[in-house]
Parts: sequence; C-alpha cells; structure tokens
Amino acid sequence: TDLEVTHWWTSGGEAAAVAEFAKAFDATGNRWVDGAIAGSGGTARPIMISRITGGDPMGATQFNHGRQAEELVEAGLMRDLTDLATRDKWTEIVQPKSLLDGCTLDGKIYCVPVNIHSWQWLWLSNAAFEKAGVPVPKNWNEYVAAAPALEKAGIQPLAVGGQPWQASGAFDVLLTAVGGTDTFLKVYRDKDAEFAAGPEVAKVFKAADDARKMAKNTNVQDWNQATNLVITGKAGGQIMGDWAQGEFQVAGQTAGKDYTCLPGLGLNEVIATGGDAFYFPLLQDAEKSKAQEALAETLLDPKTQVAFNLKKGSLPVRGDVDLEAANDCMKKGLDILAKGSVMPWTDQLLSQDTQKQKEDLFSEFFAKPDMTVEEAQKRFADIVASAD
Amino acid sequence: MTRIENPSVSIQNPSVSIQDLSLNFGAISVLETLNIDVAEGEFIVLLGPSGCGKSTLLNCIAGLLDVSDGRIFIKGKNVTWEEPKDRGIGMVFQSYALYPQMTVEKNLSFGLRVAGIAKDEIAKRIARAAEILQIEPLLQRKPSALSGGQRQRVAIGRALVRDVDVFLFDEPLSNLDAKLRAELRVEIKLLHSKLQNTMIYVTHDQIEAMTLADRIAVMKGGVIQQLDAPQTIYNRPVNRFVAGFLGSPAMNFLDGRLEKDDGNWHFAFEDVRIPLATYAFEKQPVPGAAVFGIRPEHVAFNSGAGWPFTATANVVVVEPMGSDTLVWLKLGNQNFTVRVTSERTPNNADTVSIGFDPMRASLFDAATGNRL
Amino acid sequence: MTRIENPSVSIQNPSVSIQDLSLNFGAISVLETLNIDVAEGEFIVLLGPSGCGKSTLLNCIAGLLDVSDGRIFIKGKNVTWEEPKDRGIGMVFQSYALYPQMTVEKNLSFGLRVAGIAKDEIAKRIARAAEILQIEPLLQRKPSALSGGQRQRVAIGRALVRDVDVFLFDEPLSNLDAKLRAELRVEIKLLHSKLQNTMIYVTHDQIEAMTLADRIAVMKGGVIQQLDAPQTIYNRPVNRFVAGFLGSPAMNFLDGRLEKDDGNWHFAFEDVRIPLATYAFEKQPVPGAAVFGIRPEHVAFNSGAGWPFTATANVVVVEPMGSDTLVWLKLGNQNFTVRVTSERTPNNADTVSIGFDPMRASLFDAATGNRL
Amino acid sequence: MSKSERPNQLFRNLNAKVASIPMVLTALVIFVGGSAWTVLYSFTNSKLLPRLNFVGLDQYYRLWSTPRWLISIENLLVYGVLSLVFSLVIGFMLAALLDQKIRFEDTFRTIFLYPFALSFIVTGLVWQWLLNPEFGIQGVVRGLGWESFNFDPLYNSSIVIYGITIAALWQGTGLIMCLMLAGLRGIDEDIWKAARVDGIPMWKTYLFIIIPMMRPVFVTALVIIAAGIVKVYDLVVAQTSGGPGIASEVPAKYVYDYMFFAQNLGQGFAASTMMLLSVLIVIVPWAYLEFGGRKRV
Amino acid sequence: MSDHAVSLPAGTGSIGLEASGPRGPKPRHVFSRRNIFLYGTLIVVALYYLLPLYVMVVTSLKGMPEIRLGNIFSPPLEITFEPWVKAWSSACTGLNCDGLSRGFWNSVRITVPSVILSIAIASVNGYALANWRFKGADTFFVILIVGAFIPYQVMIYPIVIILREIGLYGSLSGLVIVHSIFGMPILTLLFRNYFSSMPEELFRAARVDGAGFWGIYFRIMLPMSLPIFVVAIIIQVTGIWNDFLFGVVYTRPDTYPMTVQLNNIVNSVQGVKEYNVNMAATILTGLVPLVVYFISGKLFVRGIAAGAVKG
Ligand SMILES: Nc1ncnc2c1ncn2[C@@H]1O[C@H](COP(=O)(O)OP(=O)(O)OP(=O)(O)O)[C@@H](O)[C@H]1O
Ligand SMILES: Nc1ncnc2c1ncn2[C@@H]1O[C@H](COP(=O)(O)OP(=O)(O)OP(=O)(O)O)[C@@H](O)[C@H]1O
Ligand SMILES: [Mg+2]
Ligand SMILES: [Mg+2]
Repeated sequence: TDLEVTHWWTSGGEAAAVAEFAKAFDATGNRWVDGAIAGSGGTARPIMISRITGGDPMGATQFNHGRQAEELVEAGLMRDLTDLATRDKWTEIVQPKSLLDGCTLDGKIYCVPVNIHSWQWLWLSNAAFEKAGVPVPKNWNEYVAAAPALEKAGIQPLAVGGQPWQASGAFDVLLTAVGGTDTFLKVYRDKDAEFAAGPEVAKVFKAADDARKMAKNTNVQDWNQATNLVITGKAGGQIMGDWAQGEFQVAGQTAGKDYTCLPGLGLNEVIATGGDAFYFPLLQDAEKSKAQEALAETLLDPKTQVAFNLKKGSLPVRGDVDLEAANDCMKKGLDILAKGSVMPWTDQLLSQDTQKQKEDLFSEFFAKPDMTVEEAQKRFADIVASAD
Repeated sequence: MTRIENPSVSIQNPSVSIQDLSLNFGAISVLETLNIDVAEGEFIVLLGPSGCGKSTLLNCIAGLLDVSDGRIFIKGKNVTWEEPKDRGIGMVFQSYALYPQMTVEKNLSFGLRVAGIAKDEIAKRIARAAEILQIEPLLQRKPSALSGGQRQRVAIGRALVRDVDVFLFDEPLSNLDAKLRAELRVEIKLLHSKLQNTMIYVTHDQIEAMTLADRIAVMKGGVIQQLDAPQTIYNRPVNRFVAGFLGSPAMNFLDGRLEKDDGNWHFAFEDVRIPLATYAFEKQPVPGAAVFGIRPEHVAFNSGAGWPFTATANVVVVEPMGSDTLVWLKLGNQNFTVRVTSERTPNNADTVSIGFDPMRASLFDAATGNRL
Repeated sequence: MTRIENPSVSIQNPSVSIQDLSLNFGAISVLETLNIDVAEGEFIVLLGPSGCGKSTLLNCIAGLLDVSDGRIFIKGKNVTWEEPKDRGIGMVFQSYALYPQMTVEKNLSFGLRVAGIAKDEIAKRIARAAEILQIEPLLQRKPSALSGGQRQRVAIGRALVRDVDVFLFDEPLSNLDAKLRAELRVEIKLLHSKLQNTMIYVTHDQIEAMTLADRIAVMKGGVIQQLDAPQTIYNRPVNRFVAGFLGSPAMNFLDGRLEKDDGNWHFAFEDVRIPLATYAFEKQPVPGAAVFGIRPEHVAFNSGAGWPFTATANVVVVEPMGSDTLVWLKLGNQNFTVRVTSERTPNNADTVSIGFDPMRASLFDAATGNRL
Repeated sequence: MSKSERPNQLFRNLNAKVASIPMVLTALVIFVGGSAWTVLYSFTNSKLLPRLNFVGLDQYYRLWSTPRWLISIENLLVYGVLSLVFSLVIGFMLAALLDQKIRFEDTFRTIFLYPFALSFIVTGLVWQWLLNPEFGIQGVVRGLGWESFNFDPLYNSSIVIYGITIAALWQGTGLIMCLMLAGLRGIDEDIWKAARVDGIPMWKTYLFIIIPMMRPVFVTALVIIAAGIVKVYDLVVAQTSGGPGIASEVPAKYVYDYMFFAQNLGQGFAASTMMLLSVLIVIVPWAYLEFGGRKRV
Repeated sequence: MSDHAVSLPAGTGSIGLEASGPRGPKPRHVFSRRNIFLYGTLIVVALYYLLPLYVMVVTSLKGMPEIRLGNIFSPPLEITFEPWVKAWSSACTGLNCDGLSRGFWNSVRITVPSVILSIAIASVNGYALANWRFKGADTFFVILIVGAFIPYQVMIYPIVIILREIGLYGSLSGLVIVHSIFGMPILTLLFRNYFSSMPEELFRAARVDGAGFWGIYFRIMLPMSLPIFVVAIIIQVTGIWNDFLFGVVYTRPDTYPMTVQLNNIVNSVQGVKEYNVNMAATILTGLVPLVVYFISGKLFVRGIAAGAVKG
C-alpha cells in the first residue's frame, strides 16, 4: 500500500537517513511515497497542518514531538496508537522513558519517536584553529577567548545562519550551558518571568552578546550552509544540534581529526530529549491504516533505528540497539544518555507561539548589533511572562 | 417656454402604437407620458436635438430598454415586455453595428440562423435583400472591406431579411459624408415606396426629416413638440423651438411687441412696424411681447414694390454658397439673414432694402413660445 | 484623368510662400512639388476629400512635419527649418486640442507664460482675445464645462493671443453640429475681416470653403487641382473632379459624345442632343467622348419655351427640403437632379419637361477629365 | 389585450444572473464571508485550530506591542511609498522615452517587460544573488580594485528594505511602462501639435499637459501597484526571509508566520484584520467612486 | 534652433525669394544630442533589466568550481549543460530526485485548466457587467475589486475550510477553483472595461437579431475580443504558473507545481549551494511564462491599451 509520508528532512545527511526508513518500509511490501517539504519545520509544518485540517491527510507525518501537534490530537485528527504501543511494549523499549511522554496525551499515545536530537553541541573546525594558531578550545569560554585570533586569521569565529530558529536555538543552548539546567527549567518550564529578568539570565545574555559579536558578518541563511563554513574551515565553529553531524559525515570528515564536538558547549554536558516523531492522521481507508501500523513498527525496528540514526547523526530512541559504527561525537552523546543526564527541550515546554516570539527576538538580537543586552533581556522576560 | 402636452393622435389600426410611455434613468426622466400612433406603412421621422430622447424612444420600441411606464403595441399586440426578437421589428444603427468577424452574408443570415430558419429559406431571403440593396457582389466580404455606404446598406439588409413589419432606423446616415448621405437618403425613400413597411426613423438632420418623412415628430426634452407632415411643420411650426430647429439657415427671429393700431395688428420693434394684415392668427391675438419669425428664403431684396413690408438693412457678411448666397444683415439692431440666388448679391457693408410678405411669417408668444 | 501640374501663381510680397514642397512618408508620396503663394491678409481654403493631404500641407507650413523637399517662406523669411513657435503662426485644430485640466484663461496664457512674456502684457492680450471672441465669462471654466462652439472659440483664442501673422485652421468646425457650424463660420469670417491676418483654412466642407475663402485650393491626391476664387471654381471648374466635388447636390454629369453637326457643336447621348452654341469652349473642341455637366439649380422645369435646350424626363423621387425641393429624374437612362423652389414641384412618377442653358454647363474630356 | 404589468423582475435577464453566480458567490462567500470569518476569529485565542474562545481585543493589544509587527508596518510604508513613487516615475519615463518614435521600440519594450513574466520567487532569488556582497555586485566592484566599495543592502538591517524595493521595481516597472505607453498613445496627437505651436518645451508639455490628462491610466497603475504592495510576501521570503534579523519583515509575512509557524491563528487573524482594515479604508471610497453607480458612457 | 533665415529687403517679390535658404528636410544627425540622450538612457536601462537574466544564464552554464572563483558577470570559460540537466531531471528534494520535470507537468496540469476556467468565468462576468447590468451587479463588482486588495493570507484559512467542506481540498480541482477565485477581480475588471468599450449598438443589433445572452457572448463578443483574451491569458499563465503560496498550501507533494519544487530544490541545500543548478532551475521555471509573453508581446500591449487604460 502506498503511504505518503511528509517530513522536512531535505539536507544531505537527512535525506540519506530518511532513505533508510523508506527502504525498510518498502521491504514490508508497502510503498513509501516521499513528501519532503524543503525549508525547515517552520515551512513544512503549516503545510502539513493545513492538509490534515483540510481533510486531505497524508499517511504519516513528521513533527517534533512535543506540543506541535497537541491541538491536532485534541481535535481528534490523529490516530490513537495506544493499542499498538501496548502490543509492541513501547513503554519498555523506548529509552529514555520521557520520550514517550511527549507523545502522550491523556494517557494515550499518539506518535512514534524515532530519534533523539539534542541541540547542545558546539562544532569546531580543527583546521580553522590550526590556521589561527590557537589550540582547539575545550569549552565555550576558551572559544570566546580564541575569537580574536580567529578573526585575525580571516576566519569567521562563529557561524550562525540567518534563519530565526538558529539564533533562538543558540541562545537556548547558551542558557543550558552557561546558566545550567535549572536555570533553563526555571525559565521555560516554570515560566518564571522575574527570574528571567534576573542576574542569572543576564549572564547568559552576556554570553549571547559574545556569540553575537563572534557571529557578526555571517552571510548565510541555512544551518547547513553555516555548518559548511565550519567544514571548509571558513568559520571556527557553530552552535548547532547533533544533526550537523550528518553534514560532516556526508563531507567525509572524521570526528576528532577534522572537527571537534563539544556537547553542552563543554560546560554542562546534558542532552535534551527533543527529537522527531511520526504522527499518523486518522484515515478512513482500512488498507492505509494497516500500512500505518506497519510503518510504526518499522520505525521502531532496531535495525532501522541504527541505520537511520547513523546517517542522521542523532541518537536512537531505544537503549537496546547496538551502535558499534557510531563515531566519536555520537558516542559522547550515548554516554551522556547512558548517564541519564537528560532534560526536556523547548519543543516540549513551550508552545509554538512562544517559540516564534523567541525566534523573532533572537534573530533580531543577532542581526542588530545596536540592540542592547538589557533591552533584549527585558523583552525576553516579557515573552516568558506571557508564555504558555 | 412652457412644456406642451404630447399631442395624441389616434389612427385606426395603427402599426405601432405607443401609449403613455415614460422612461427614467434613475431620477432623470428621459421620456414622459408619450403617445404616438404610427399608421401601417407610414414613414415617421423623429427629429430633435441631441439628447432629446430620440434614441431612447426607439430603443423602447425595439425592446432594448425597459420602459418605466406605459404600453407599446405593434400590429395590435402588446409587446411592452416582449424580447426584441419577438416584436417583429428590424433595426438599423448609426454605427452600422455589423458583426466585424462575419462576412456580409453571415451578417445578414445571423438572425435567421439564430431563429433556426431553414437553410434554403435563408438563402432565398438573402438573395432578395441583396438584390433590393444591390449588394450581391459584396456578400463574401467582411465589413472592414466595405465603404461606409456599403456598410449601411448591409445594415439595412440585416433588417430586411428578417421580414419584419416595422423598421427602426437610428440616425443611419450620420456617419456618412454629405454626398453619400444624399444618395442613400434617396435609396431609403425608394426602399420605403417599394416595401411599404412602417418605418420609424431617428435623425437630427432636418433635410433627412423633411425629405423622408410622411410625418415628422419634432422632439425636445423627451416631449413631442409637433407631429405633422413636413411642409406643415416647416411652414406652420407650433412653437418657436420647432420654428428655429427646422430650416437652415435658421428662421429669422425678431423680438418685439404685438400691437393694435387703427384696428390693424402690427408687429413693432425699434422703429420698425410690420403690418400683419395678411397673417393668419391661430387664435384671437392680444397685444404684448411677441417674436416674429420669417425664413431667410422668404425675404427678397427689394426689386420693386409690391411687398406688404419693406425696410432697409445693413449688410454684415455675404456668404456665397455656390448655388445661392446668404446675406447676414442688421435690421435695426437685430440679426437677419436673407437667402438669395447667386445672381443678385449685395456687397459687404452695403445698405440694402428688403421686403417680405408676413403671410409667410410665424408669430410666437414671447413668454410661452407658442404660435399665435 | 491624368494628373495636372500644381498651378504656380506668383504674388508680390506673399505672406506665405510655398515652393516646390514635397513630402513623403517613407515610400508614400503625400505631397508633390507643390507651390502656393498666399497674399498678405488673404483667406485661403484648402479643400479636398479625406486623405488628399490637406492636413499634411498645413502641418508642413506650421513646422509640425519635416518637409522632404522644397522651401517655405513666411513673411519673406525662409522658415523651412524653423521650430513651429518661431514661424509666427497660430494653429486651430479640429479636436480643439485644449489642455483639458487648465482653465480657459490658463489655456490662453500657457504659451505666453512659457515664452516669458510679462504678466500685464499677457493679461492685456487675453482680455483682447476674450473680447473679440466674446468668451470673457468663460475664462475661469475648464474646457470640459464648455460647449463645442465655446471650445472652438477658445482654440481660436489660443492662436489669437500669440499675435501671429498667419492663422492655420485644420477643419476647425467639423466636430460641431450644423447650426453651430453656420454660426461659427460667420464668426470666423468676421474675425478675418477684423484682423486682416493671413489665414489658411483646411476643410472638406464645400459650404465652408465657398463662404469663407478669398481663394480656394481644391486638392486631390496631394496635388492642387485648381486655385481660384470660389465663384470661378464653382462656375468654371477646371476638371471633372473639381466640378463634382463642389456643389450639393452634386453637378449632373451626362456621358456622351461631342459632335459637330452642320458646323455646330453638339453634345449627344442616346437620342438627346444638346446644342452647344452658347457654351464657351476653353480650347478648340474636337469630336469625341465627353462628359456634360450641369448643376441642379441651373435646370428649370419647362415653364414655357426660351431655353436653348429642353427635354422630357421621368421623376424618380421628389425630396422636399423645406426651402426648396430636389427632384431626381431619369433623363434617358442617366440620373439627373433638379433643384427648384418649393412652390413648383412635380409628383413622383410624373413625366416632366426640363430646360437649361448650356452656357451654364461645363464640358469635360471623357478621358482626361479636363475642361473643354 | 394581454398582460401589461411588469413581469417578475427576478426572471428578467435570467441568463445574465445565472452566469454571474460564480462572481456573486466569490464576492459574497469568499471575499465578504472569508473576511468576516477572519475578523470574527481575530477576537478569539485560536491556536492551531480555529476555536470560538473570545478574548476580546487581546490579540490586538499584543499585535501592537510586538516590535516585529511595528517593523513590518514601517517596512511596508517605506516599501509602499518607494515602489509607488518609483514605479510611476520610472514607468512613465520609460514610456515617454519609448514614445519618441524610436527605432527598436519593440525590442526595448520587450526587455523592460520581460521581468513581469517572472515570479517573485525567481526575482527574489536572482536579486539575492546579485546583491550578495561576496560574489554579487559588491564583490565584482571590489574585484575591480575598488576595495572600499560597499553595497550589501540585503545584509544591512537599515537598508535591506531598499534592496527588496530594487528587486520589486525591476519586476514591476515594465507593466507600468506598458500601461503608461498605452495611455500616451491614447492622447490626441493634436495636443502635442498645439503645444509645439505654443512653443512649450517637451518636459513642460509632459508635466503640465500630458500627465494631468493621463489620470485614468495613473489610477489604473496605482491600483495595480497598490494591490501588489499590500500583498508583498514571496519576494521577501525568497530574498531575505525577513532578515537580517527581522529587519525586512512585512505584514503579510507576519500574518503567515503567526498563523502557521507560530500556530497562533488568533494573532494571525488579528494582523490580517488590521491589513484588511487599512485596505478597506483606502480602497472602498475609491472603488465606489470609480466603479459604483457610474453611468455607462 | 538654427537661424538660417535670411532677412529680405522689403519689396522683394516672391520670384526673388532667395533660392539659397534652407531647403528640404531639416538635417538630423544620427548622433544628435537628443539621440545620444534618448538611446543612451534606453540602452543603460535595458542593461539594468537584462543584467539579472544574463547572470542567471551565465551562471547556469558554469561549473561549480568556476562559480566559486568569483565574478558572476564573467562569461563561462567552459560551457556545461549539466546544471540544466540536473535541475530538470535529477535535483533532489528529500528522496525525490527527479528535478523539476515532475513539477513541470504538474504546473501544466494546474495552469491549463485554471487559466481556462478563470478566463471563462471572468469574461462572462465582464460581459454580464458591461452589457447586461442587472440590479446589484455593481455592488458585487465593487466587492470583487476591493477583494483584489485583500491580502491572500486573510483568505487562506477560510478557503481551506470551504474546500474541505466541499471535499475538494488537496485535489487539483480545488486549486483550479482557488486560482479562478483570485484571478477573478482583475480579469473581470479587464473584461468589463473591454466589453464596455465595444460599441453598444453591436450588442443591441444582436439582440434585435434574436441572439440571447450566450448567443451574443459566443458568436459576437468572443470573436471580437482576441486582444483582451491574450492579455488575460498572459496575466493568468504568468500568475498561476508563478504562484507559490496557493500551490504550497492547496496541493500535495505529488502534485506540487514547479515553483514549489523550485523552492524545494533551491532550499534543499546539500552541502554547498549549487548556484548553477539553482539558476538553471530558476530559468526553467520562468521559461513558460517568458515564452508565452515573448510570443504574444505585441498583442499584450494592444490588449492593455484596450482593456486597462480606460479604467
Ligand atoms: N443609460 C443611461 N443612463 C442615464 N441617462 C441616459 C442613458 N442613456 C441616455 N441617457 C440620457 O437620456 C437622454 C436621451 O438620450 P438619447 O440617446 O435618447 O438622445 P438622442 O436624442 O438619441 O441624442 P443623439 O441625437 O445624441 O443620439 C440624454 O440626456 C442622455 O443623457
Ligand atoms: N504619419 C503618417 N505616415 C504615413 N502616412 C501618413 C501619415 N500621416 C498621413 N499619412 C497619409 O497621408 C495622406 C494625407 O493625409 P492627411 O491627413 O493630410 O489627409 P487630409 O486631407 O487631412 O484628410 P482628412 O480630411 O481626413 O483630414 C493620407 O493618405 C494618409 O494616409
Ligand atoms: Mg441617439
Ligand atoms: Mg486632416
């Protein structure tokens, strides 16, 4: 049975990863009809949503698990997967457990998590630092210190693409790394506006200001173009999620040798359990419904999980798979995961509305050197105050 | 001038009968309770200045405009709310309104084809129309390849083939040049005498009206001022408007007073006194302000006595027009035109003496403009 | 008909002198080695059918078209290469060409203001022009609030204020209705006699030409056919084209042969023979195909003998036109029109006898069309 | 005799009425209905799905205190005024040049008009590329040795909107030129002659006589440009995605982003209602004057 | 201006008017100041308009190494059509690596019926408005015109709902309807103006001849409206072909039009941006409207004059 699957995985590494899903699904005798929508989640989601609400749902669709699809579920447009989950014992195989929480609403499971993505990585180009004549930094602070040297060598110290979510993501990473996990939770989970306006967070804004200065003159839009700057040594580093890993891999670079990755910016080694999940809109067609189940099973299949996550550079959602082939960076991530240093990410904590406001604020902040740190923090606190 | 009631003339078995017709565009009343009966086979010309509602009236008859009030009968049938095609009318337009993408033949047959008439019948009718109008050689041409006169003939042909009772013409000749106009005028006249259909013809050209009409309806502001035979209208206009509208050069009007002297009526202005002994009054005259009208061709340069009235006047301009000459004079302080044959023309700035017979004149009430 | 050379008339001190003017648009030659001298203060009318090059000639004089060859002198100055504004001409257009968004006053003064003329001088000139044309009350109106005649007066005013030597008119009256045309015609005539400027006036209306012109230049196909006083052109047209172009209704043409019988010249067609004893030949006649032309008003219904020529004819149509009547006849098989005063009109389908004096007629060579 | 009363008016011109059903439906259901629906939901706190949870004017308060919205409005004003003025001026000047009976008129006209056939997406991409400081115009000029040359409108917050305007003008002036040319051709030849005889210089003739005469053309052009201005979206998305930062955001993009990216329909509806309102305030009186109840000539 | 006139002593007869003055056409130099200014300006402006096209074409013919070398204006050292081939048939979005070719046919499938339907509706509307004015028609027309100004974003959501309710969401017919709706205001205006400018007497003659609403439309009006149809076709082909927003909102990936695919390809960056492929894709996407426009350019200007200017 043909099943149309929409997603926004279009970059080199992502496309290679999704091909694994397709291969595995096709092997079940069904057919994966690829509905990639380029751009980013921001471009793709509205299209997916309007198709679902418009009565023309696809067979399955990617979302970041968390609150993005909350209302669709509430409106009864998404298929309840609880039966399937009980049958296949998802609660047992999915690690860490909190992942399934994002898929659960009123005790029912609505999505299949497929990977764990964490934002908190700093990717550094070894070649760039070599050229600048400084050692590859071990953490954010060293990196900031090395910035002038990089600049002198004609290297862009930090690459931040122009898309708004990159700036806002970078800030969130700084918030966990510089401020610490508690600060992050206090701001985003507890939505403590007073705290957000306070000195703890001010420190983070100071760091963001550094990042802003280091990222000045980045002339690219897309995240992977920014990553490409790092790969080619034109930029010293990039704060980006683990999906950047895939780009290094596609470019044939080796972790440790050609590039260095610092989880938690080398300051606070935790992994946020954000990630991608597949949702299955409620379909009338029984055939297709059956295919949906097959797909759900395929997605969680250990072999598929390995193949997919290796290509994607993300971490698998089950603890029982064997990731021999994983590279350096991935192993770092698996270690942290094994240690249980996990935390929730903004997708789970904040509504898209709040996220968007945050993006607007930080993309403006990063693009506008004359915006003061104080002003930015004040507006940030306002957003937190009205966040839901 | 006060408005006069539309004259209502009753005719036995009228071909077209219009009863109390009114038409407004929004708040503007264009036609007001208008009545005309047109006899079978009559040629009626609607004459009037631009904007007086001639085309509007014609369009109402044709069913192209919805009347606001009143009724229209054609051949005794109430057609007030009929579609144009069901009224038994054919219409010819000023701009010819030929369908540009069709050949002449197609133009002629369009209405018939729409009506679903048999092929051979169509062919027969076209052949007849083409013969009558002498457009046989043109049948395969497009309108763009025709001269103005030919186009107009085709336009008439389009009405002809429909075999209708009533022909409506809306200024069919005004887009043509003078020479062609004269020729087609004669053709239309001949056509009418051949077909003997009822024809209603709109124009603002008085020559056309005079030469074609059995009766002329002179209109102004949506009201028929006078409906009569051409010569009657020309010689005995019912009011000053009609008098001034017909005739080129226009009738001379002199402003003055009607006076009774020694038992005889006079028309007096400045130091001129025109005796009205020979004038046939419509009704018992009363003294007062009046307008004296006389046509330029009814005035002669005084080549001897014998005129009931003579006077001297100054020549302002002499306009030789080939066949005859217009002389613009000042009679007292008032403008006065005389039309004479070419031979005897005064020079500019001459003083001449003129004479005419008031029998030929028209007298109007200064206030109402009505004929006295 | 072969083409004739443009007549070249020499005048002492011409106001406008055109020498060997030619103009082509690409390959099309519109004017060909044309020569005219216009005397100071003369009123010349260029008359001809549509497309004969009248406007083109006027535009050349105005400097609005670049000539292909030849010279133009105005007031003795060679202006062939001058800008229009430097030629001392004013021009009045058929479409008035008023600047629609400016008041009448602005329209009149715009050119002067651009030329940098002093304010009070401008005011003076406008006042004078407004007085002459009687448009004082209109000065503050926009053109859209004017009637056609008023607009045309403003257009004339625009030429007037420029204080020019030569006025050029391009069919200034053809957008107006008949009545207004007649009035403005007189006004222009008066204006000319008042100003005594040289005026060159284009029209295709023969009445305008006849009444206004000191001399008429009849054009056809870019060539001047005849340049003469109106009466000469009317009575002694140099060729058949000129004869047919002037006069309404048009001159009657009879196709036949010139024959010499018993030492007398005759014009013969079918069984009709017209004696030409009274006709003044241009040159020694020779027998052969010819065309006999006589104007409708020079024919009378035979109210007695005394005419050099009489014949009987059948009435086809009678057209009463108010002041006089047109009677369309068949003389033999040829069409023939007679114009008579209203009183004595025959009826349709009568047989009438007509008479005229060939002294009044024109004879043309059938081949060349030239007057015999 | 038969009926003389007026037959039922509903059935007169029935075919015309039937044929107009799509128009009537579009006007009523889509334009009026859709707008009303949007306005209604702008008073709710709908998120991903429209829900009738009324919250009064909350969305509007928030809208007008959002810096991005204010920037969007400001950008729209700048962009609007610039593209209006320059489209008209450039369009008219090009038309005037082409109207000089020049050779190769067709070629020039085609060149000026072809961008009109391209989409805003394409236009945006090309100009993004041309204005790229590294290998675009700036890069090339610098490569020629003029190192200090600076022209990077798309990467400079304070002038980015001008960069977008340049692209918009490139795309749109051709059509305006075409309209103007048609207008110029419609002007009575005699007016030109009269002006020449009066000795009025060419530029004054254009300025004081021709342009005022072309009012209807300008109105049409204005409508076309203005309709495009309010809707500007694709161009910004393709060229800058609203960046750098939020410096080139426009209202239409705000609406789209908040409706779909931010999953806050209420906010998006409030923003679109504001756009609708401003459009209506300007357009309705004009449209009524121009098209409503006008007499057929 | 030249001052060639030789003043004459008074009294010289015309015969003696100097034979030496200027004669014939006023000399005009090819390189007069006016011409230099005129053609200079035009050529400069033309260059400005051509520059982007030039850059697109040139870039699309270069290989990536050459592009990285810099100058976008320099002609390709080595012409390669590979980017074109790639853009057409093998550029990837996600897993689909069939370039624009699929989008091309989708666009054709969308554009053809949309253009036909929207023009059919709008021309009938315009005709009804111009010739069969019924009560209230003007009001709807004003609403329609105002509708032309409403930002599409206002309508997107309600239309999603409407399409869903009539079950056309996501189908090609749904998109065709959407295009017809949004093309309606401007097209109706064009057609109304055009039909109003045709002589009303023609219409009346046809009515007297017995033709009804449709008869007149098909047999009289249609054959006479070629110029305005050309304008409408160009506007619609351009607009619909180039549409992005509706294409992305109201279709599904297997029916994506070319513009959406273009956007996908351009935004699916795999490592470095392949500018040459992007440019080739861009040109390919713009090709259809360009061709339509070049073919009918003259008629377009004529039609604009007939339909748009007398607003
Ligand atoms: N559709 C309309 N709406 C409003 N007024 C109209 C309409 N059609 C005509 N009129 C007005 O009705 C009056 C009569 O018009 P109509 O066309 O009948 O005049 P007419 O006598 O035929 O003039 P003309 O000799 O110029 O053709 C005019 O004042 C005109 O302005
Ligand atoms: N710009 C032009 N290019 C080519 N031919 C032209 C041009 N202008 C005029 N002509 C031709 O020159 C001839 C004379 O035109 P012109 O306008 O002088 O005629 P006219 O006598 O004024 O006619 P009308 O009485 O119709 O105004 C016509 O055959 C016309 O077609
Ligand atoms: Mg009329
Ligand atoms: Mg002319």
